[in-house]
Amino acid sequence: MSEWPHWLPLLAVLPLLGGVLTPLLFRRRPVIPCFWAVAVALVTAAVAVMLLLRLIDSGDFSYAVGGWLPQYGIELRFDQIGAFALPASLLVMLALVFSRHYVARTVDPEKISYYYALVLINLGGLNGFLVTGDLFNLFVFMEIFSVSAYALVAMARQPIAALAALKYLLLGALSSLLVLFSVGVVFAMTGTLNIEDAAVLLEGSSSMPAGLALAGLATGFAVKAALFPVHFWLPDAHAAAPAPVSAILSALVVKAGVAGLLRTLELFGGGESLYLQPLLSLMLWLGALGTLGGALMALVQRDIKLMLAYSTIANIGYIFIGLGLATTSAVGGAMVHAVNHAVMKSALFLAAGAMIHQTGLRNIDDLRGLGRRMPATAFGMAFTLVALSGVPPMAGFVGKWQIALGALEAGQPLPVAVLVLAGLVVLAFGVRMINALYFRPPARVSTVSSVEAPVSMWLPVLILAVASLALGLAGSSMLEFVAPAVQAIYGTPP
Amino acid sequence: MPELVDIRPLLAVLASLLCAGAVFTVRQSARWRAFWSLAAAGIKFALVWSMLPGALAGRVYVYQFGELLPGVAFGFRVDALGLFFALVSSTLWIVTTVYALAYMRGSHSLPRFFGFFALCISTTVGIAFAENLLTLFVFYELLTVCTYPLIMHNEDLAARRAGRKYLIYTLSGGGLILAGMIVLYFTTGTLSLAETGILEEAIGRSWLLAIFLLLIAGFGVKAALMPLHAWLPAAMVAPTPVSALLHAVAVVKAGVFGILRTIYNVFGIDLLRDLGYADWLAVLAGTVIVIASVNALRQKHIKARLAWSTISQLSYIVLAAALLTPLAALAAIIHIANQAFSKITMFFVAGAIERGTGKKRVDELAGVGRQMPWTMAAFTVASLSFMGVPLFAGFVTKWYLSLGALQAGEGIYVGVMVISGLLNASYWLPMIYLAFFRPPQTHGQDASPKPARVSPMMVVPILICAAYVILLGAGASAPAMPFSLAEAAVRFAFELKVPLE
Amino acid sequence: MNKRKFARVFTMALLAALAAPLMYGVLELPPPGQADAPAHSNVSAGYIEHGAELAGSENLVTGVLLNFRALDTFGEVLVIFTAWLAVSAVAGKGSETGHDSTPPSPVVDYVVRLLGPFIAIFALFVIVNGHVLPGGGFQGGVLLGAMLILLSLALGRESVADLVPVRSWIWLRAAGVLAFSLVALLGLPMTGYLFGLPIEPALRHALMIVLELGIGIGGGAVLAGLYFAIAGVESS
Amino acid sequence: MTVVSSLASHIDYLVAVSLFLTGAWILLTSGNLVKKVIGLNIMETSVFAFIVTTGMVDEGAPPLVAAGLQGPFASPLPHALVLTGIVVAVSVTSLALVLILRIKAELGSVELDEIALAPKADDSAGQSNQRGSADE
Amino acid sequence: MSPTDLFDLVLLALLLTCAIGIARLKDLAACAILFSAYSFFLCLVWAHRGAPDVAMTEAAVGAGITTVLFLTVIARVGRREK
Repeated sequence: MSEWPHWLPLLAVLPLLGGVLTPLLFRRRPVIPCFWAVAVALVTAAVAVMLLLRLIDSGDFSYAVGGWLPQYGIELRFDQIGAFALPASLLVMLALVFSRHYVARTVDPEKISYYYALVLINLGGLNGFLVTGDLFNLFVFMEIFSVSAYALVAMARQPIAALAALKYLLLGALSSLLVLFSVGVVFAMTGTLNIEDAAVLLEGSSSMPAGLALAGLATGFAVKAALFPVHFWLPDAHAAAPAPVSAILSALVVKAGVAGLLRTLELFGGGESLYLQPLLSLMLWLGALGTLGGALMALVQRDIKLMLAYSTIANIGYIFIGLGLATTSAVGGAMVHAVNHAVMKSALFLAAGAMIHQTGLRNIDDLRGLGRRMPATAFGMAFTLVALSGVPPMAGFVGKWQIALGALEAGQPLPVAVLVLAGLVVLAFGVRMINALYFRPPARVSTVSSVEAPVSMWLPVLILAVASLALGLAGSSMLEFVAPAVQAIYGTPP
Repeated sequence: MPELVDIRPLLAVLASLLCAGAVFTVRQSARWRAFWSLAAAGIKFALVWSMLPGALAGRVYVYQFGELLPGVAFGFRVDALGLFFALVSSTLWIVTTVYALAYMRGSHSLPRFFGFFALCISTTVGIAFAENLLTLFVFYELLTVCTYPLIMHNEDLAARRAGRKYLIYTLSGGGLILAGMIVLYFTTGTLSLAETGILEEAIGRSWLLAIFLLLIAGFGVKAALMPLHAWLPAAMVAPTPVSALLHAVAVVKAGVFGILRTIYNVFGIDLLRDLGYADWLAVLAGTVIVIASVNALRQKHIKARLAWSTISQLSYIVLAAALLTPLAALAAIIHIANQAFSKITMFFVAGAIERGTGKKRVDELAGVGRQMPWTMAAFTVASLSFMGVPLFAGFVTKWYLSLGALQAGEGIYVGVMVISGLLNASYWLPMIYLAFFRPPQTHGQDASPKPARVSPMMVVPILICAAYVILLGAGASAPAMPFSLAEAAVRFAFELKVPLE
Repeated sequence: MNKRKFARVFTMALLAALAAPLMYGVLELPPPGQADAPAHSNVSAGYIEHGAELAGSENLVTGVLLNFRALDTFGEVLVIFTAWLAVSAVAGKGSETGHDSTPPSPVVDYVVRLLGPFIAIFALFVIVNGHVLPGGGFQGGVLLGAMLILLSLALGRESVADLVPVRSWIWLRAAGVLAFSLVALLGLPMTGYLFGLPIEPALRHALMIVLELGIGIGGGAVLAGLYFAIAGVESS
Repeated sequence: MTVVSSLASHIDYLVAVSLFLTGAWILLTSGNLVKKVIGLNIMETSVFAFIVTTGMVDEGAPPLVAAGLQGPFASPLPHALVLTGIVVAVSVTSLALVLILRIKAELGSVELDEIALAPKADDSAGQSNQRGSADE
Repeated sequence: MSPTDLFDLVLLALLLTCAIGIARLKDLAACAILFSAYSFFLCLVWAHRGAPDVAMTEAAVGAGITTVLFLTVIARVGRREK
């Protein structure tokens, strides 16, 4: 069953087609599209499971679209990076369940089917991006999930949304252009677009154009991933978007940038290229700055969604520290943290969305006393905040531990201090939130009168909260799982 | 030393965990809440004690499951030291729970309170039974998380201040421990607590110093080792049972226990002797003993005075451990029990006085002795123990500590013992004098105040603890508080084959 | 304003710093136009050698688009449909109907009515001959879209919106995606691969025509729809 | 080869790069959102020009390999890529434009330094309009 | 230098001129028109470079549809840049 080769293209095609069909089939009725979308996401997740099974028992495998030889046609490859499609599909599924009641109030009725269509297309673009082995195809799928993401941000009601979306769009388009330009350079140098081929042809090449392409790709994907100096589009976009969309953006779309960066490193073959070492150390230090800066900015926010958005920047910082350290444990930790952070941050955004949806307030100090009014949601948020701050054995801990260990292996103790410090800051704003929820009297009338969100909202939050504990316990097996990818991308460490 | 796989350590942790879940869910019925809380304490008590005979016979119970990190299992291992700690805490837990049920009657959000109360003991036993440093750290951090809602229980400004201070201190401490662990794992590749020392000279002085500083400072925060103590006096705003929990049973003891583990199991006696870091630690502890006592002398608030006395008493343990001689180590371990019982008695008394007469300050104590004779009698017992009067628990500590100091050739610390004994006397005796031999300052009317009525559920625990204090002092090797277990722990740490004396 | 000036100086410095490596980088690329550069010798050579008979299209661009890199084209059709979804999800109401400010002058009216059919026919011609002549789905599609926009500029949007029933516009816009999905799935039984086109020329040609028509109609309809949506947004 | 000759032979690349930089200049410095989008389009077309150039051959025929025609042929691959790219570009542009219209409708202006005040105005944090435009 | 190269050079020069003009002009409508011209020259370049398909598309999209969209929007948001 899991040997059937065609699961791989279907991983991307199914959600895309499902998304396109959504507005065609369900024009007027608002509820059915939700069920349809959830079903499609579930099927996609099942497909991802099939692929995962095959990956586990027989390593990487590829699929020649249309049956053409890899470099003439387009080759899809499924490896440990592509396996991110499984958490992606599941998270999108939960976000869709959450949307059922949420969008009813935030999106006007005849646009609702468009909303679900865009979410599914976004998922399809992500999956395709994760599994493609072709440079230009990478760009195409990137555009698919980017365009849908811009639109989803703009679908929020508040007036700032359009501006945030436009800012996101301009930056995103700029980064896509950098990527496309670099793809052109690579093509001019090698005459192929297949990543594996190009990697062989670029082996150890340290010519000027190679450096140019590397820089272009790295910068482009760094913008998509909101690495520190080019992060400024993120807070507004993630705070303005509808909550389920914020969850998807922070959990998945940003991570796509990380995946793209890994593909870039793969393309330029481990440590051989002359330009790679500077790039890695740059990633390390920018990541460190982003970690501290993001955490501190999160600490001073009053708007809960802005707080979460800045904490996303901090966590991206973690991940880049790990990638920049380039030791086996650090990179593995970074990859695992990408998944764990996806789960935790989507739980937090969904919980925040449920609170905003029930109370109409988004200021942390206004949300006081919700712990008793919305027990399930508040518990989910508190629990996940503790997990996010890296209290063992929960999900936030594994990545931090591995990255710090890798820092020592790389002989750089400073990142350890950064990580520990940032963990404390994260805990600080977590505690601020928890205090507001549980240990303070309500500050607003609307919180006193508010009640628990519908089950379709708090259940996803709780599921994700539990997952953020389970993933922490599964840490070492996840590290085992990603190890081959680390080997493949960075080569065997000295 | 024969190791045998046994599920009881796991059960001991899980039991109160599950009961805690039950407590959280019981929203209305106080009776069921009481039942589950007591069940949590009772089951754990039974399980822990059931392991005592085996441990005395030299067996070590281990239970491991899944890897938490590559190469670091998540597992339990019941050795003498850990079991000793577990015995103390689980024994005190029952009395504390009984006391708390009476003390907290009619307070708000009780499910939360007793739920986290039960979680705390679960995590404490987890710390005691941790098989490696990471497992210990897991429960250590969880303990912090679980005590936070208890300190914040009153939900007023003072509580929030105290809570914030507590979190900032303990979490920073946790951060230090984490960093220390990472360095330790990086240098040695293991975090096991099963041997007498996993580090050796070869890995380089700077690493060793870094590990020592990070771990000692990290655990020192919860052990309220000056200058990292400031959270402890602040936390006295919490309800009395919580103070008891913080001061006697769980939190500070977890810190001290961590320090003992660091000295005996991470570094090991021999390595520390060569390195000589412990001497500095001893000097620090000695000074803290004196300074804290002086501070206690200056406090007007009963609980504040108790808090400062705690700080000084904890340094006894640190000092004793830092002396690195067998008899001192013995003192260190048994003082875990002595301090716990004496101090919890005092906190119970303070709480009882507060509930019974509403008095909180030292100078209000006049006449209380006549209102609540039994309670004050217990208080007297405890304070005598702290002064180090023979036949009371504290004396045993001081005796072995002095012997250990002489063993180490550090006679000065005997002097420290004497001084601190005098200081203790000078701040406990006046309170007793006030309570018994001074008439209550009456505001004109009724000369003879009616005896304050305090629920027997509060008085009985007090008397039990007082009795224990005497028991520990009079018959140190009493069956219920196995001196021999501490001896076993010491023999393991120092790899001695012969008994101590 | 002061900040604006600073921003300009900063940007200028940034771009200047960017310019040098960019220029050097491209200067070290193999000079354009050399037939032996890797860009020509590697994959492209293969296309030019065997592309025509493998893909069944003398116009290699069409061959690459429909056969070799069919997945790209599918994604691209999806991007433009997504763009329409996005635009009409973001835009206010009245994207299909609504009035233009320009009143149609008789001359324009006449010319456009005269021109329209010819453009449409030319577009169709471009679409269906994409495999032999320059042109193909996109090229014809954009022509179609341009024609529709031209019509609606001159005759008002209703007259264009009424060309087909309002409910079926969306099906036209999805035509590209649907045609592509259909062919992709047919490829599974016929060639054993998704997006595979069968070998026998007649069937392959038919399917390619289906694809081209889908892409063309979908593209045209979407481009027109984009214009409608943008022209329909009230800027109160 | 000498600098001059290499400059001459790479003139197309150089022009593409200069167009790219010009577009970037417009995108980054102009305060008007529509102008920014125009700049973005110039950048996009410059990249397309670059890619098409990689596929061109001197005296090359278009990649139409009918029976009669003889090589050398331009490489078809870049053309296919650019076709896709153009359609992606128009999609992004139209989305950007519709967003601009909504901004105009909701915030009343398409000039950044005027918008910077608007969303913050209701935020009671009166003078925090620095942030709004600092992003540019 | 052969006439075709000269033709290319002139076109490239025109492209740069249009781009710089757009950068300097304050009138958005004029910018849009210039952009249309820019696209037209670009499509000439491509037609001349053996890329008729791309040229055709660019002519219709760049010079045609995109410009129309720009003009429509500019008509609504005002043609002056501050």
